[in-house]
Amino acid sequence: MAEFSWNTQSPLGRALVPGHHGVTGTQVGVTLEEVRDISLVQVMTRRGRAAETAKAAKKVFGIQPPASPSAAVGRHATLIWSGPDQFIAFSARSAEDQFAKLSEAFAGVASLSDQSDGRCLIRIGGPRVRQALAKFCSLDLDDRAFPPGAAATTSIDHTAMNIWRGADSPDGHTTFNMLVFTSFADSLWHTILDSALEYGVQASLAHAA
Amino acid sequence: MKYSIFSLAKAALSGHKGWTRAWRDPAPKSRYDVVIIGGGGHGLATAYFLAHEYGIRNVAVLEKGWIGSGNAGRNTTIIRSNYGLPGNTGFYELSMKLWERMEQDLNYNTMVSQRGIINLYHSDAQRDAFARRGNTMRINGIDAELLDAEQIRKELPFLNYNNARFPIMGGLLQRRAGTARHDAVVWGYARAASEGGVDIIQNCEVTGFVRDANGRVTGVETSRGRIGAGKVGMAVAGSSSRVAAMAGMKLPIESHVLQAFVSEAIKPLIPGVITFGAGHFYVSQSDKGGLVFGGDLDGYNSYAQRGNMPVMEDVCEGGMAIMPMIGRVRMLRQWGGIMDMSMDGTPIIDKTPVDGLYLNAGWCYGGFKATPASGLVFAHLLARDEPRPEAALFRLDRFRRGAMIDEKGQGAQPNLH
Amino acid sequence: MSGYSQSEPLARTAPMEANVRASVTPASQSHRLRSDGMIDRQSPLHFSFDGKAMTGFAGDTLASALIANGVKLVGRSFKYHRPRGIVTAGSEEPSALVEMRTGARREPNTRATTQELYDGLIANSQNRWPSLRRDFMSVNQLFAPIFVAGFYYKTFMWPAKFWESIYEPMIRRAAGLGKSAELPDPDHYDKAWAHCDVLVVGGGPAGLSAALAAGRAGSRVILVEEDTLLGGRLLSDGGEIDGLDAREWLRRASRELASLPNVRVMTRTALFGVYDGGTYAALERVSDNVPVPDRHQVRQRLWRIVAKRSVVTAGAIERPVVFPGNDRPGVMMASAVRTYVNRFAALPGRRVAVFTNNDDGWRTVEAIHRAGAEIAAVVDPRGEAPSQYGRLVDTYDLRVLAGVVSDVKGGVDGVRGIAVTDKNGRTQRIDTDCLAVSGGWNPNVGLSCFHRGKPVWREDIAAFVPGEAPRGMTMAGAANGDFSLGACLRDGHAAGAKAASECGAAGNPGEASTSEDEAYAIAPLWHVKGKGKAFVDFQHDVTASDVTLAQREGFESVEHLKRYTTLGMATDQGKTSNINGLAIMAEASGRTIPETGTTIYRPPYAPVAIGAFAGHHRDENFHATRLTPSHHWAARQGAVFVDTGLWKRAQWYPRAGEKDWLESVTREVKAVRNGVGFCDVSTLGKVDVRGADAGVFLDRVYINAFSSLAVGKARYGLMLREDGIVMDDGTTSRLAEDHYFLTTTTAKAGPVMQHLEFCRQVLFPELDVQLTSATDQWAQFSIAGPNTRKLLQALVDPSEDLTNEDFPFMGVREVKLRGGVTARLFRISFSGEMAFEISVPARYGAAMAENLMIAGKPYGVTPYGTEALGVMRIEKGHVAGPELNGTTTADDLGLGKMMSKKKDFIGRVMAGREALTAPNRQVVVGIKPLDRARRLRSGAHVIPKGAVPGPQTDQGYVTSVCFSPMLDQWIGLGLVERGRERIGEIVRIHDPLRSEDYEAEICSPVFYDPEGVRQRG
Amino acid sequence: MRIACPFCGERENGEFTYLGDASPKRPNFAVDGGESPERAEDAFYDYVYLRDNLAGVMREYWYHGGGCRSWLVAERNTVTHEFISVTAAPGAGAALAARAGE
Repeated sequence: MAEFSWNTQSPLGRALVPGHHGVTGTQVGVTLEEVRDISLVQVMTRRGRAAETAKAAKKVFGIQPPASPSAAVGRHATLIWSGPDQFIAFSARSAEDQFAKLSEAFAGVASLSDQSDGRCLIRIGGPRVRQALAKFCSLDLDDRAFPPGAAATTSIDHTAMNIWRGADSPDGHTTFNMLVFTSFADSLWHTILDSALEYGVQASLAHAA
Repeated sequence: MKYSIFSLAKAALSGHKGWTRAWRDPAPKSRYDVVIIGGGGHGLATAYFLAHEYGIRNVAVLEKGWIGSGNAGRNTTIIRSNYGLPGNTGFYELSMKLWERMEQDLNYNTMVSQRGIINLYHSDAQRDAFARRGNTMRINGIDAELLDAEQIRKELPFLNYNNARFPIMGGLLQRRAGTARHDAVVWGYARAASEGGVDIIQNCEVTGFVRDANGRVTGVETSRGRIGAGKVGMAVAGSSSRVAAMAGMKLPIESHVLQAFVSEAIKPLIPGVITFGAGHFYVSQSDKGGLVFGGDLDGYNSYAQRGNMPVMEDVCEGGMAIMPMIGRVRMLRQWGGIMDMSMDGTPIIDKTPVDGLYLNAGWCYGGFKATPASGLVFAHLLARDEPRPEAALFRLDRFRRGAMIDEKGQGAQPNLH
Repeated sequence: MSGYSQSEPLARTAPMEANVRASVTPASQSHRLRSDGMIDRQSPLHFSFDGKAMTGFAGDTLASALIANGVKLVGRSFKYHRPRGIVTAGSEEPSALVEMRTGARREPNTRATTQELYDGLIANSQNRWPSLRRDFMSVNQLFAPIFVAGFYYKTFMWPAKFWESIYEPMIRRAAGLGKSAELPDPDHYDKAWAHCDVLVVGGGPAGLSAALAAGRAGSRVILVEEDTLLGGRLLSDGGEIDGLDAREWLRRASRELASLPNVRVMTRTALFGVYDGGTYAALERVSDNVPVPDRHQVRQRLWRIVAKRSVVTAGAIERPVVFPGNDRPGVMMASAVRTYVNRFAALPGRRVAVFTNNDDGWRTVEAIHRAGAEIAAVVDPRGEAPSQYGRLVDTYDLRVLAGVVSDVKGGVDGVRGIAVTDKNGRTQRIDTDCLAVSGGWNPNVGLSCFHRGKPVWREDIAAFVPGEAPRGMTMAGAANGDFSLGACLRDGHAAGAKAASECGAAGNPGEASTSEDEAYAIAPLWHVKGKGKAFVDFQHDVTASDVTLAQREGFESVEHLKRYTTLGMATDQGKTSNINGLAIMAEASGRTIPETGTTIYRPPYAPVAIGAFAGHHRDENFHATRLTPSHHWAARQGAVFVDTGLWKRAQWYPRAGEKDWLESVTREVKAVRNGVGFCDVSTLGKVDVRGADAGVFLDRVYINAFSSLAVGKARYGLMLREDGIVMDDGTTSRLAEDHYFLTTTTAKAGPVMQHLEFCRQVLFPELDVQLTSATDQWAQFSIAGPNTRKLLQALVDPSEDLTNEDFPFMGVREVKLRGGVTARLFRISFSGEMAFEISVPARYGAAMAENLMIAGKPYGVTPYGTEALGVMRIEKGHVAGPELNGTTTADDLGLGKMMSKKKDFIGRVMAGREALTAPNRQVVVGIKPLDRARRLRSGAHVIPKGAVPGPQTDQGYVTSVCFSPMLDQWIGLGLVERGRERIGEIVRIHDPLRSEDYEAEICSPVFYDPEGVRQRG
Repeated sequence: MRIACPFCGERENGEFTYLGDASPKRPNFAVDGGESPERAEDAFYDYVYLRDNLAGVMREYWYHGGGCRSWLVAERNTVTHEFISVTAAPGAGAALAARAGE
């Protein structure tokens, strides 16, 4: 009987070439990183069950789900606002079936949908990150308008994207996390990379932890 | 005064002092047999045909601003008859035939230029849809040719065949299609109608309808006083709903803004009209040298005659996708026209439920190319109280009956037509 | 090259500083002053104009360099091909248009006055043949008496067929200006967003004051300036501010702005559009000052700037006076003369005459004298020098003439002299090589009018000033009609401070800078009548008599005037001509100027490259691309891909030796029908429908029932639009009581999702249902063919039972796969074969394809593409895109029976309308050519046998075709009038486009296995 | 054009899709208890096809598909393009809502 291996593949398997891109020399204005092995669960509150959903979230994650466009770090997961009465629970993929676990916790009060493979997480940072983002993101990402923890659902190349601002990098640079649709990821990676080439780009791979 | 090279030469001797008004500027009379609301191409053409084709000369055309100030002077001047559905096919071909004799009919050079239109296709499904349409045209006696990629390359060598996102697979060509000078069409009809006895009254806005005891329309209230009328015809595309509302009517029409663009003048670059099949971009080149181009509606109801950036960008992206050599050509002007978007993308030429009031509306983007035929069939309806065969399907009640004429198959969603 | 001798004039110029610098002034720069100017004499630049090598300096524009090189003739006019020179020093330039660069970078109609000089610049004059000096087309001037406004409307009508063949080609060749490149633009463009509280437009004294005030107050400020330097008129006219020399004040202001972190200054950036909601558009010239942009750098960048408030300090434009010969090379705006002299140290003439009707023109006198050139005369209809300039008359022993310039003598080498006529008609001739003209100033009202605000006439300055500006915009300084330096500084500061506080900035805006409020008086003068052509619109050759002719012919409305004469329609959009034109029209029609009114101001304020609007989205980046989970795997198999929407799908998998696509597709179909094959169908739209009312919800959006569907079962569903026409179809499965998994066609995934959300949020908000797109989450494959079960059994865990009993047709459930992955298995069939669809999380997509190959190896498993998929669906008579064309009803498709009578659903009522239920509608049937060798083609029409093709006999058309390997002939589906009643009838297939005409039989759309035994097998 | 999504804040109009007039209310398919299809067709004809097409302030549906996927009801002036208000459709989010328009 034939043996079957189930190697996983990233939608950026081809597009992402780790290393330096763009302007010659070592200048790095923008860092680009794909974060793999992620778990994403879309949680949508059922009609009239906002209170119960919040309660269930508190129980599982130790925090209230974000009521406004923001991302909150809870127990084992970051909860990212993704629309009215809905959020995405983002965590590192682990052995246990997070989706089953959460389905249980929210049974009857919220509708869940596993999006772990439906989205691709790209992290962008560096001293010139805002100039690069300004080319494909119409949001005002200024400190006052988009502080750490701010989140938004918006568009990139006419397709939906979830973006939230993470903690600044150790070297003090702003970082943004972008969730884009898996089937678009390869194409969008090039759009993002092209917009940053003039500043010098360091591309790399990371695994969610 | 007849226009010709001889009259020009003669006038030149007297320093062109001899020229008189192209159309008379009379004060409104108290009553006309027919009052046309709207001094655009359609209204003026209607008056022209009433006078010259149906012998009804006691006619007034009321224009709230200057004639041609609406869509007649805001379109991209394309004329074609490459439609695929019964109703449209015959009507637009009638129009094409009238374009072909317009200069001689009007003794005015409207620069009808039959340099052809090519609708590019980029997929088998699109090719099949064009094949169906092209065959419909041929069956109706209209010229049409289906070209493959190689033939397109011969006709339009400058298009992007190397790294296009949606490669060009071929196109549907109508050689008799082309462009005409939009303002000249307005002026030509105005001049000929005026010579036929029609009063063209500018700066005269209709503010209401005069109705008799039976509700019949017997005249209009205007900014220049009350004007009596045997019959009143509306040709106010862009404002149809507003005028109809004065008569208590609700129409299956929404007003949407369509932007158009023209580049700086450059030496001849594009032979005819080209439309991109995988994006929103169509283009032709005016005799002055400007690339005249456009794309899709902005998508929201509007009476503002101006649009916004997403559509400008979308249109230019389409342009760069198929002809990247225009990258350094500059956009000179951008403007917007208010489209009378009907619920199936097809016009309405019909009597209304209001006695004495006749409707010519819902032209979507088809208005300019339809100008002569629209005038002729509307004049016929006003003169005879029955539709000419070519317009028999453009009825107002077709939506209620389910007899829509929906070329794009988008249903009751005007901004998708 | 101008005829001036070199030594004589230069000797006149008293060197103000060490001549070491002068020594680097290359000889060709005969008209370069020895000192001063804001140019870097240490950096000489080489360039060529019409093939002639010249030099200039960093800081020059092409225009200033040409002037420094003594060049007067730079172009030919549009209609008469008259010689033209440089008129202005800014973006309003009507005449000095050149063709920049060469080859793929050739760029027509570039204004020499705004083009920065760079080393290696190549420019050529345009619209002339064979040469600029000897332009054959200038014979047009002989026909000038006939080529009046609108002459072409009156002729070229006979004979009719000559228009396309002779007249029009002639006109088209003559028209146009420069030549576009004929190769793809090799440069890149991009677009970016910027956000601020206060946007300041224009970096002159008013703009700088506004930016300083708003910046100090603490608001987020963006200042855009189209020029390479901040300063505006300060760069040309200097002056004293806060007791400092203007240039020193400018240095300090710039330094302060740079020090404010909340202020962003963008030079080389021209604001050209004002859109709704405080969105402004600007173009940044990133690399137009170098021969080729750096690698990874763009040529230009389009900015969309979102601002809460804007302060427009775009200045004013000096207007010409219309008089005979006013278009001769060497007739220049007075302010431009000052700019070239003071800013660029370039001397437009040695003996300059000034013609002004207002005080400002008099500034030119001093500039010319400081440059060591001579003032031939000052012509001012007002007769004497304004008091504040009285001193000049004696200091320079000026010749002041009360009168007007009534003629200009000169040719391709420019002005030689002018005729001055006084009010008594006495005329005298003055020798001069440059005439500096000032007809007054027109505030730059354009931006304030883009939302249809009407400008307002101000008698005291004889100009239009902004009326109602777009929301959030205020105008200040010269743009608002306040011309004095003092007023600009004051108004700018006030406007900036106000805008900042309106945006909630509480900081201290500081004090406004101060300067003198020099007087500005004007005696309006529009048109000097006389012999010879007097130009209103230089570029379009519109003369004063064209305007009066238009009036005579009834084109009195300004819009008619514009359209009939083309006044103001040239590349300068009439910046220097519109007001003069309507002033002349006003006079001719006996109306006042405000009565005559202005034409509509339209964006862009200055022309913008089409490439900039496209940015990154061109060529293959026109639209984003979607890839299926098995894309790279399929590519490795050598698949040919097809675009379906944004997706790339495997169309077929050619094998070595196959001569064409048909052979490959036929092989794939046979392999499926006789064995087993698989196809990636991940592109189908997938929607998680969850919630207590999920079933009821689906009952309302589908014409058939879903609340009754058992858990673990799938059902084919059809959706209508509210107008009763079919919108989309697909299979939807019930995975749990409160969970349905809905699929849509690839094409309609987006629109259907939007429609479902509309139903959920707007039409049926009372239902508890939640929707999530799961399209990208799942890799889904269709596995079809008699050996499908065998293949699957090798793949699934031994504990899984796939027999008919345990997994019947239309059954759905999760299964474990060998190797520990869980999949969803759907027993549905599009091909009509025994088939399953299997889906796994997208990350396993490639692995799934590989494993299907392994598991199916013993059965000769064959991957197949969308073509084979299409063949099999046609053989089975399944409708798809070509039949769901937005005009067909459920009944047209043969699916009328699915319509539930028990419930409401979207489209139910409208579907019942008479014309949609008429017996003579075109319905789906099968079509088989009688000649089995005949290829059937989509788009061919159906005509009754023996009938003559025509509107009356056109009864339908072929929608989908394929070569059926099973029937061994071409077959198709079609929409045919009364089709179902005509099964067996022989009809005529009419395809004039492809010159084909043959007979075919109308048959059942189900060509293959009509009983559906195989899929249940 | 900028649209203030009540959930996301102000966004550029490229993120939104327009549907049209929000005033017409979907009739019940059995307006008359199913007695006469004619009357139901009249009611739906009005709902699907007839528009006031106001020149001035109108209520209209916008879909924030490029954002939070909420359907919105905006009051906008069709002559000036100015938005007067933007609110969420009754069924956006998880709010318990009565049928639209009731």
